[in-house]
Amino acid sequence: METLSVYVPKLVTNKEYIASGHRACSGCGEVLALRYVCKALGRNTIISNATGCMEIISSPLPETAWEVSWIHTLFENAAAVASGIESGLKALKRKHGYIKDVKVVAMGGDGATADIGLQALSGALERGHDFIYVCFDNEAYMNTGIQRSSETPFGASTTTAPSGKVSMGQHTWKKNMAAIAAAHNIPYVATSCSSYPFDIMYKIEKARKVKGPSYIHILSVCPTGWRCPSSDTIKMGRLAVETGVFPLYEIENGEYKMNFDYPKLRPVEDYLTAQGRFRHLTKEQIAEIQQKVIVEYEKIKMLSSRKKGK
Amino acid sequence: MSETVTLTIDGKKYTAERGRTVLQVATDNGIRIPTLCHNEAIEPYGACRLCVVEVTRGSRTRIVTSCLYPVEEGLIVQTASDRVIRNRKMLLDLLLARCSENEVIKNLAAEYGVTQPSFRQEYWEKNDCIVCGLCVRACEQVVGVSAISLVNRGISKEPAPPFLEKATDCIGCGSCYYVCPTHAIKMEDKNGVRRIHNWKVEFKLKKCSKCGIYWAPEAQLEYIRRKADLPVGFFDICPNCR
Amino acid sequence: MPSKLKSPKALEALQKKLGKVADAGKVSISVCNGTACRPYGSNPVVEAFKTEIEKRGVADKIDFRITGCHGFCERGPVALIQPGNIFYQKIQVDDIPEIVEKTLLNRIVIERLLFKNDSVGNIQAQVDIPFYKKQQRIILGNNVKIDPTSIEDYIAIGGYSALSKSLFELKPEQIIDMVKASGLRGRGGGGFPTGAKWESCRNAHGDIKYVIVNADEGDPGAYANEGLLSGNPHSVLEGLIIGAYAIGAHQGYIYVRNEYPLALKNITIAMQQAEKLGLLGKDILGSGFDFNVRINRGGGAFVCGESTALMASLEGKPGEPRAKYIHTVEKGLWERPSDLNNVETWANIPLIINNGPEWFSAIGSSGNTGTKIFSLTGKVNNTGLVEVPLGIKLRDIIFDIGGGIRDGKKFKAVQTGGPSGGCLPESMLDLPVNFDELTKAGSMMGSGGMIVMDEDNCMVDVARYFLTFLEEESCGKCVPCREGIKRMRQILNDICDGKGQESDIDLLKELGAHLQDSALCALGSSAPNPVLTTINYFHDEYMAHIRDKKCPAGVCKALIHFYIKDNCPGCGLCVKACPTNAITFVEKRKPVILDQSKCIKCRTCYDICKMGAVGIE
Amino acid sequence: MKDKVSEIVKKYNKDKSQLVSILQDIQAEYNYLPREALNKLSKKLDIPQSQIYSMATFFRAFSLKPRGKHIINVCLGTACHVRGGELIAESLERQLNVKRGGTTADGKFTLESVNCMGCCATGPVVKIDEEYFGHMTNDKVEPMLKKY
Repeated sequence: METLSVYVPKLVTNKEYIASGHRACSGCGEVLALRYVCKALGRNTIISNATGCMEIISSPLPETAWEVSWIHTLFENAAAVASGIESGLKALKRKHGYIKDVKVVAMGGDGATADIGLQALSGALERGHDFIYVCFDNEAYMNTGIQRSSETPFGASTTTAPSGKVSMGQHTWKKNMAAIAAAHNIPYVATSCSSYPFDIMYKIEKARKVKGPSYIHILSVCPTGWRCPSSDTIKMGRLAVETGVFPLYEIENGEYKMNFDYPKLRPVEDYLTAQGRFRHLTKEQIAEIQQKVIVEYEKIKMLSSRKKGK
Repeated sequence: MSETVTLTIDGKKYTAERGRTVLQVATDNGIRIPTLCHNEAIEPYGACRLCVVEVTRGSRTRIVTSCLYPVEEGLIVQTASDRVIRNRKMLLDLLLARCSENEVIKNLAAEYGVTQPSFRQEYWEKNDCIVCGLCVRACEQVVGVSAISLVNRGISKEPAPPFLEKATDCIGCGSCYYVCPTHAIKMEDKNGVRRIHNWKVEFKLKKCSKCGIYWAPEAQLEYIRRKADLPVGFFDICPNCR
Repeated sequence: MPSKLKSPKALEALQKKLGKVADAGKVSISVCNGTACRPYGSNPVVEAFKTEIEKRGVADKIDFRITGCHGFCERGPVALIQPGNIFYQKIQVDDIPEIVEKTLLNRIVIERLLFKNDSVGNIQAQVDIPFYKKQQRIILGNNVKIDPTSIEDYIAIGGYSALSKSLFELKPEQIIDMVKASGLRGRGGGGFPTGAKWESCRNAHGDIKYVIVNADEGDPGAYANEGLLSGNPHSVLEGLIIGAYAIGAHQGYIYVRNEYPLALKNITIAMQQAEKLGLLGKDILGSGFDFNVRINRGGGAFVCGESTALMASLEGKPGEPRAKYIHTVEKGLWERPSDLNNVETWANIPLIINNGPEWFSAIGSSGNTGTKIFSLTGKVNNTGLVEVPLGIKLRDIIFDIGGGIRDGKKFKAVQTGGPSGGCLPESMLDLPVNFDELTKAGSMMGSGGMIVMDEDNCMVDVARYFLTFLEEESCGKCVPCREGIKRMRQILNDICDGKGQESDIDLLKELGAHLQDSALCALGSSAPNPVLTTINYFHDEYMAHIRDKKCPAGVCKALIHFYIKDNCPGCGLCVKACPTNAITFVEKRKPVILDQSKCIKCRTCYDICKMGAVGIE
Repeated sequence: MKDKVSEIVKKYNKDKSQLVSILQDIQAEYNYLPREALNKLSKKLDIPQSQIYSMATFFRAFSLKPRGKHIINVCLGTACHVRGGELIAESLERQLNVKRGGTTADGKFTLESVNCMGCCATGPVVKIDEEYFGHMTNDKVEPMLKKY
């Protein structure tokens, strides 16, 4: 899909559901991803949005950038609120014959998803609500000042895990949320990235059709927190995928499918050295990361090659 | 500010800009009208007829296609009246008989309770294409190439390359593939080659001289290069490596 | 060829001069060489006249004229001789020396060539022939008076005076008011008031406007426009120029069906002549009004009779119709205001200008004024082009003008309006023929086809015939038309093949209602008419096919078989004619034997047998 | 071939909207629409090949295959149909051993059907080249063909 350049993008809908004029930083990859998510969702959508960047930038009282039904929830309960809305719609359908085809979507950043809201999310996935959970992962608590989260990658420097003489920054590996979601045995899980608009739309459209819960994890480039030029947003996302740092894949009913497979991955160095948050890494540390990336990448490739019933 | 009109859709009043179509105004306001042959970037065509609605103007009520019908002051629109549903059902019945194994059509038909065609089974067909013309129109209006066209007429009408052979003007951009509502156009990128089977064409994909990734068909890049008068070799490197 | 006319006076002078020549009191003969007379051999007849006249050196004594259609095609080739209004029919090459010698030079009538009627005997004068008696030939009447390739002929009978009057005595608005007052409705099928159409086009925004003649008479079985365009092209052209002036158009188009070579030829000649005389082109008759016309040939697509498809074709695109939510009078050809009218509509205009709207509206009935040309064909005795005042009864056309059904058979149905129309049964014969009544009965006026059917025609087969036609002619753009017609045709095929089920009737009706609602253009929305009317009026015949597996008319091959009756004299004619050798000769005076397993039901034996010894069951 | 197409295009002033007429003239010249001629036309008029092909296949009057020496048009209009036009068409198919739209093996005849030629009163009608044959019956088919 991503090789469909120049002409095909003209065929994508012009309709925006997140209005311009919001307060995102320049070069924000997350709001870009959000735009595509919304395009693919369409108007008949109810969004339950956890506290986080996208909530802060879009709804400074008394204004809003949203052109779909939207509710702001706390950090911890986006999935719980979505569960409630979905149950409410079901009741409306049952009692009043309400037939509108509305999709409930919960969304949050990596902190709201992998840290604070994980319990509510797990519950919602487990209960099997008909909803989509979208995680916009910019790899730290960016709007409060770049504090580390469990999605912050190994070696990244944040304000709460700064690099220096004593520490190399984040010293744990990034939490694999897609695998956690998939472990709930839900019908559809996928990863995507803000630099791949067609991939985002394709996966969201697919998720919209799924009956039951689906989970989409979108790596969203944050020039502010990653300390890279805001003009490099797209490039950075592409590098994340092309180096294998963040592979794009789907897990449909437990079956893995790698969407972008490269015969030869770029060296992770290309990705790491382009960002300020990794500036301090030594050659050895980069080599360690490189090794881990290859192991993880191969794992997914291996899973992808394994077909059901075999 | 352009002129506005007030119209009623499904019992609710809406204000809309003059010149917009009923479909646009309904969609903007969250009223879902099914379509197959419609894309915002392409002129409306009115072939699939799925977007039919019932309009009343004065004492006259009739069925029209909402993708083409311009909004008017005082117009009353019903998007899901019995008559509309009856017509949509029959359309899906006809489409299902034509495309009895196509998933998109099957799902859409099922949404309207049509699970199998009303016609004798010996006449069911297994097409994927519904001749909505989106591929042809995208190629003409969006890409500006017109490598394919609708050939023949009546029941044998189909989108096809000239002389039913290789589409020599095709640049392999894939717009037709992307825009096709029923996935009737088969395209694949494999080993540095893009094939669009319907038009009997294949294209070498350009390999970025820096990162080695295949990033776009060479023919398309050459077409753009010439059109924009760019230097030779301009596209040797992919946008990521630039 | 006279020189360019630069004022209305010059036209008048020319008219006077030509009129005198025409009144010179010479014997004149008009021989029809219209398209319908050609299969009868009118070409050799015309040639023989020319040679005969030349051979005798009597060219200065005889005003010999080759004309377009006289209407009574059944009896072709025909000719009209003046003075005396002598109508000769079924003229053969051998008759010509006699006609020249006796009738033209010595005014002796040849009885053998006159029309014969059982009750009255030979009828000499054209006007007394029953076929012509009830007609009111205000448009077609001039066909016999003029050579269509001669503008002088047209001018001599007062041609182009309506144009002159329009340009110099009337304002465009006055012309439109006259057309409105006349009550003229579009003769192409829909019956939309012409004056109102012109007015909307005149009032539409835009400096550039177009006028178009729709001469793509695609209805199979209708050739009224052909007869008019090939027989009197100038009348159409004159109407068009007047319309252009009234609407404010400077460019016109004539879209002619390519299957009409004669019409195409004659209108092309007419245009060239009009241009030479200054009646077309720049500064017409010195009025300052400019108007040009382009002729476009159709490519053989029925759907191009639909106005938007026709316009697409004029733009050089495939003839696909588009939705008419924005009317063509506002956005038509090249998105500009365009007025499109049918050949016959345009030909009415000069008459209205010359004689006044009151004269016109006195013809016919209120709301349906004027006359209408029908091509009366099928199983009727007198086929041909008939022009009758609107409101006349179907019965009058079929039985008085048409002379009833051939071979003493029984009338079964009349099909009007082509594939968009319907089949009306005997009980509807007293229906007044006008736009509204025909539509109410489930049929329509169309471009004037009127096909009469007798007991040997199967109505299910007729419905299937129309759908097969439409299936081929659908442009294929919209789903209801492309897919719906195909399915309806398949169901009808099954019924004709004896595989029908009773539920098929409901499915046909349902599909029919759907097409009427949802199809993009009139081709699709009117396509069910032949099916729905036959189901409505001939339900029993459908049931015979479905329940009893019988085709009462003996048409549907799967449901019939041929047999040899006992009265077969064993002449052997059929044995020779049979293409599959299914019939074997036994001996003289003994019936032949027909092998059912070899019979392909081609009907050859049935047609060839003089004894009526072949039966159909 | 080049010059013929150029000539025709020139006659119509390179007017794209006259495409139907131009194609008709090309067909009149070659008896069908040869592919090279259409390719040439595409360049001359600057219309994509696909659009010319679309026109050539939309209209029934055009043939993309070479046609026989004589063109037989059997009328299947309504007036001819009710008088047995279909049987005449079948009889022609049998005797020529071709289907409608086909050309005989010896290249002598091409059998085409037409939906009305404007002489309905004399149906069923068959037209061979420019000659019309009215009131056709099955037994008249063979003698008619023998004339050619």
